[in-house]
Amino acid sequence: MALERLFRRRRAQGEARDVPELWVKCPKCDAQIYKKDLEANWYVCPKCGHHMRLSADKRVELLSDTGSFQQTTGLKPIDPLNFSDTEPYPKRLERYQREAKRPDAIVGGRCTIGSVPSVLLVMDYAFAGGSMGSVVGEELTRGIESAANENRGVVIVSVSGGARMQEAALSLMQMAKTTLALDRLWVKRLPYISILTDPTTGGVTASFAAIADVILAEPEALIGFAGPRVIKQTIRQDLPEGFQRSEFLLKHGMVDKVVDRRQLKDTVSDVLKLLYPRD
Amino acid sequence: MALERLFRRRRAQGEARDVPELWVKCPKCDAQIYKKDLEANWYVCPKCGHHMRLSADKRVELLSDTGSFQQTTGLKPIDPLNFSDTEPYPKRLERYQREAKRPDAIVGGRCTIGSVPSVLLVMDYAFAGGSMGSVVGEELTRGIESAANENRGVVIVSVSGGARMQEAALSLMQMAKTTLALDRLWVKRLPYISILTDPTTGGVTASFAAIADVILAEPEALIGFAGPRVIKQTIRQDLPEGFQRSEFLLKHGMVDKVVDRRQLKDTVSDVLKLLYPRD
Amino acid sequence: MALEFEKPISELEAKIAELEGFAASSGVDLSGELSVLRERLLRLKGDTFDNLSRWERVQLARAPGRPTSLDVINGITSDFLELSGDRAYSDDAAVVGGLAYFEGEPVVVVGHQKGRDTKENILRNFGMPHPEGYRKAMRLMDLADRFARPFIALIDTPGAYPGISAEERGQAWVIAQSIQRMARLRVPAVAIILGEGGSGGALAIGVGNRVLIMENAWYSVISPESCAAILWREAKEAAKAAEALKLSAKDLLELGVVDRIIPEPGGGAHRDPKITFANIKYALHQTLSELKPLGPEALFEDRYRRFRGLGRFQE
Amino acid sequence: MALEFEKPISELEAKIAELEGFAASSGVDLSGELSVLRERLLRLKGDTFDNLSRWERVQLARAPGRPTSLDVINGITSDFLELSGDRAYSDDAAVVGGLAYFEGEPVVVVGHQKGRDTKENILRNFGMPHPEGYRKAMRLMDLADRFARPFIALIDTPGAYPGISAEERGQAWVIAQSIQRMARLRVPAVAIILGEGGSGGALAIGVGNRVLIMENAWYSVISPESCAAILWREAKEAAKAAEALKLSAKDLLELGVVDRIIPEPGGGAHRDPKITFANIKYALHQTLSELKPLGPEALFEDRYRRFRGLGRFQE
Ligand SMILES: [Zn+2]
Ligand SMILES: [Zn+2]
Repeated sequence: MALERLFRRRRAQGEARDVPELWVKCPKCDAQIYKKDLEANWYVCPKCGHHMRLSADKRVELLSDTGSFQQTTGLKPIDPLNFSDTEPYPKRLERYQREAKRPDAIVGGRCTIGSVPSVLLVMDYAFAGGSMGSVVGEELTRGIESAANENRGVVIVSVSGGARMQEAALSLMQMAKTTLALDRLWVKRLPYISILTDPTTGGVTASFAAIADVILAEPEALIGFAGPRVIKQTIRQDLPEGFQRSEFLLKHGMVDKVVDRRQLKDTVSDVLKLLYPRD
Repeated sequence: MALERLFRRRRAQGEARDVPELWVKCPKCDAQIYKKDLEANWYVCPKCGHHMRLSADKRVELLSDTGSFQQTTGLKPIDPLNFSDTEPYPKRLERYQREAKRPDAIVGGRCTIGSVPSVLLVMDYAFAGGSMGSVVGEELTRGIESAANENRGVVIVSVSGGARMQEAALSLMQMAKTTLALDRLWVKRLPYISILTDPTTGGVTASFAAIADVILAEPEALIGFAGPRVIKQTIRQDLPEGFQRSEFLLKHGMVDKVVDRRQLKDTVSDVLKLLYPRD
Repeated sequence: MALEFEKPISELEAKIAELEGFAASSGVDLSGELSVLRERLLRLKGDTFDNLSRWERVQLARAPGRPTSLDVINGITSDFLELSGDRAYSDDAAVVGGLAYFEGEPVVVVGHQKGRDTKENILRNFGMPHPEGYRKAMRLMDLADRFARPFIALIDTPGAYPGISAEERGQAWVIAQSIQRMARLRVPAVAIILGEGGSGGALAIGVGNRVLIMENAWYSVISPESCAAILWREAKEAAKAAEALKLSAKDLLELGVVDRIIPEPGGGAHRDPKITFANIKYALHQTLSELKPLGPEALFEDRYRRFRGLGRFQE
Repeated sequence: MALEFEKPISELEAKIAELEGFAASSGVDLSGELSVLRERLLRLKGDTFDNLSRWERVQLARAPGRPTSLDVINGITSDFLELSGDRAYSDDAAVVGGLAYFEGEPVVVVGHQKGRDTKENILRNFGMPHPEGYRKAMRLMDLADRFARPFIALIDTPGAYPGISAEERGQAWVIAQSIQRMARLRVPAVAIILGEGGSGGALAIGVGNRVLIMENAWYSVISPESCAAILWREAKEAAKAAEALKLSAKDLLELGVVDRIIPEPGGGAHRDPKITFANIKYALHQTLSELKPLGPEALFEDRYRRFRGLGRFQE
C-alpha cells in the first residue's frame, strides 16, 4: 500500500540479485562474501546469519522437492482504472515486467514438498515490491482453489508492501477474495502454511498471510499492518528497537516460529506431513 | 474458593437482610434510609445509588413476571468426602440451611421474563457465600437442560465466592458440567443472559457466568477470578482503585453493560426478546 | 459550516434570507426578485451537487455533522441495545454495535464510530479502531450466526489505527480474522459505506452479500492524502489522487465493488438526516428482501461468488 | 535432593553404597551383610511409597526433577513441532503445545509448563498461565478439530496466575472459554494430570473424554496451603488440608473425577523417567484405542455424559 516508497529504498539495501560482481558485502556485518558461497547458502550471510532477500525463483527451488514444480501462474495485469500518476500504469507494468521477468508479482504451481502434494505460491518482491493487484489475488485464489480440488496442501510465501494502489479498490477486494478462497481448504481439512519474509505489510499481512494454520517467519523480517513510516508519522515518536520484526511478532503471539531459511524446507515439510490428511 | 473468609467479612457491610430496625444506614454515603423505602427501591440507596446486597427471593421477584415463577430447585447437599475442618461439613450445612432458609445456595425455576418463556436461576449469597458445590452445579445444569427441552431462555444471576471447598474436586467439576450444559442451548438457538452481582469470583466467574450471549453487571460489583486478597498476596502491592469492579470489567471488554438494578428487569426483557427465536 | 465548493450556494442562500427578511419587515413586495433568486439557487445547487468532483465528495464524506453509525442505527432501527467489549482486552469506542429491530425484525448491527465533536473524537479515536474493535465486531458476527439474525455493518473509518499498540496486538491479524469471520456468516450480511471506507480497516466489516454505498461516500485501498504523498510526494495533491483512485460511489458501482448507491439529499447526508435515513432504510429493506429466500449455505456461497468475481486481468 | 519422608531411604542407600565401596577396595567379603541391607531397603521403600500420605504425594508431585510437560511430550511422542502464540497478545511460556506423532499417528498436544530451574521457572511463571496461555491452548484445540487429530492435554500447574494483568485480560473469561472450547471438541480428547492440578487453571485443559492421573499427582479445587489458610488460618496446616480435600489419585478415581491412574516408579516419576514415559504411553495408547471407534458427535456426547454425571447430592 504505502510501501512502494519503502520498497525503492530497501531494494538497494537488501537485494543482491543483480549485482554483477563476484563478491557481495553483507549489509549487516559488512563481511565480504564470495557470491557463489552466498548463493549456495540461500543468500544467508555465512558469517552473521543475516537473511538477504531471496528471489521468487530461488524460493521455489528452496521449498519444492527437486524437479516437482509445475508452474501454473501466468495471468497478465491490465489497467482497469486508466491509472496515471507521474507515469501511466501500463508503462510502469512494462518496466516491472522487464525487471522481474514475469507478468506480475507472483509465481506458483503444483509441486510436492517433503513428498506432500502441494500448491506453492511465492510473491515476487522484484515486481513492484510484491504489491497485490488483481493478478496476484486471482493467482492466489486459483492456486488455493486448485489445491482444494486436487487435495493438496498450500504454502504461500509472502513478501509485499501491500495492496497495489494503481488498481485501487480492486486491489483491496483481493484481500477478501483470497481470504474467502482459503475456506475451500477448510472443508477438506487441507493444511495451509504461511511464510512471512522481509518485508510483509499492509493488505497482504491483513488478509491471507495472517490466517494460516501455521505461520512461519524468517528472522528479522519486517512484518506488520501499517508501515513503520506511517506509524512514526502518526505517533510522532521513534519506534522501539526490533518493532515489527519477526522476533517481536513471535513474542506477541502472532507467529508460530521464526525459522532460519536454511531449515525452512525441513520445517515446512514436517508441518505439512503432520497436518496433511491420512488415507 | 478462597472467598469464604471474604464472605464473612462482607456480609456485615453489604447485607441489610436481617436488620430488625426500621432505619438502615447506607454503607457508602451514610444516609439513614427508611427500611420500607429501601425495600421498595430494591435495596439501592435512594441517595447515592449504592447497590446493597439483594436476597435471592427478592431477585426472583425483581426479574420474573409477576406470578409466573414456579420453583424447580430443591436438591439437598450431602457430604461426599467426610469433610471436616474446625467443624464437620454436615454441621456447617445445617447452619447455612437455617440461615438461608433453603437447602443450598441456589433458587430457580420456570417463569416468563417480559413474556419470554425463561428459566431463571439465582444464586444465594446467604448460603455459604453462594459457594458452588454439587447441588448448585446440578441445579444449574438441570435448569439449563430443561430450558433447552422446553424452548426457554436462561437467565442466571451469579453471586459467589467460587467453588465450595468442602466438596473439593466435585465442586471443581461443576464448572465443567454447567459449561457443557450451556451447549444444549446453543443447538436450539436459545439465549442465555448472565448477570454478575457483588461479589462474583473464582470458579463461578471462570465457568458458566463468563460465557453468556450477553453479560450484564450491577454497578460496582466485585467480579474476578482470583480474590483481591490472593492477588495482593501474590504481587505484594496495593490494588488499583476500582480494580475488579464492574466498571473496570466494562472498560476491559468483559461485560456488555453495567446496569442499575432498577433498570435490570427492562434490560433483561429487551435482550431476551431480541434474541429469543421468532416463530 | 460550508465546504469550499458550497460557498456560492451559502452566499446565495444568505442573500435570499436577507431579502426575505427585508420584505417581511418593510412590507415591500420582492416576490418577483425572490422567485428569480430561488430558481437560480436551485440551478446552482443542481450544477454543484450533480457534478461534484471525487475530491469534493471525499470532503462531503468527512463533513462535520454527517450522520455517524450511531446516528444511522438510531435513525433506521428501533430499540437498539448496545453491547460492549471484546472479552479479551478492552472495549473499543471506535466500533459500536449491538442488537436492534429493523422494521420489526431483530438484527445485529455493527459500525465504525466517529465522534461528533473533538472530545468524542478523541474518545473514539476518530473512528480508527484498535484490534479490540474488530474483535468486538467478530463477537457480534458470532451472535448473528448463533441467533440467525441478519448482520448489518456500517462502514465509516479513515482506516484501522496505525500505532504501536495496535501493531503489538495484531492489527493485521485481526483484520484478516474479521474478513474471514464475516465471510463465513451463514446469515444475510449487508455492508453500507456511510462515509469513509478507508482500506483494510473498512473491508474488515465489509464482506457483505451486498455492499451498498452512500452517494457521497468513498471507499479505497488508500486515502487520497496518503496516495498523493507516495505518488506525487505531496499530500496536497490529494484531489488528483482522489481522481486517479476512482474512489467515488459511481466508480465503485462500475467496478462491481459496490452493488447499489444510496442517494443523499442535495448537499449531502447531513443536510437532511431524515431523508438520509429514509433512503438507507429503503435500500436496506430491498436488499434484505432479496437475501431472505437464501438458506445458510446459499448465503455463504453467494458471498463467495460475489467477491470471487472481483478483479480484472488478462488470461 | 530427598524429601523429608525419603530421608531414611537415602540414608540406607548411602550406607549400602559405602559398604559396597569398602568391599570392592578392601577385598573383604561383605555380600551377606549387603544382601540383608538391600532387602531391608526394598522393604523400607515399599513401606514408604505404598503408604504415602496425601501431603507426601503433593510433595512428590512438586519434586524438583519431576518430568514436565515438555519432558513427557518428548518422552512419549516423536517429531514434536512446537507452535506459539495466541494471535492476539503474546506467547505464554507457561503453556506449551504443538503437533507430534504418538505411535505414528499425528496428534495435537498441549500442556502447562514449569521450569526445570529457577531461571526457567521465572520465564515460565512457575507454570501459572496468563490468559494468553489458555488462548494458545484454544488455538491448538481449533487445530485438532480442523485436522481431526486426537487432542492430548498435560496438566501441571499450581493454578492460573492470580495477578493484576491476568485479571485485566480476563483470566476468568478465558478459563471458561477454554473449558467450553475443549468440551466442544469433535475429536478424542485425553487429559493427563502429570503433577499439580490446581483448580480452574488445571480444569481449563482438563475436559477430556478420559482424564488420567499420575500416581503421585494431585488435583483439587484449591491448593492445600490456601485451603489451610482459609479453614485453619494457618498455611502450615496444609497436610491436614490435603487429607480433607481428598486430592490424591486414588481419591479422585473413587469420586469418578479421574478414570485411570498411571503408575509411577518407586519414589516418584522423576526416579525413572523412562519407566514413567512407558507407563504414560501404555495408558494413553489404551485410552485412545477405546475412543477411536467413536465418531465426532459421539465423542462430544461421551464427554458431555462424563462430566454430566459428576457431583453428589440428595434428590
Ligand atoms: Zn553478515
Ligand atoms: Zn447511599
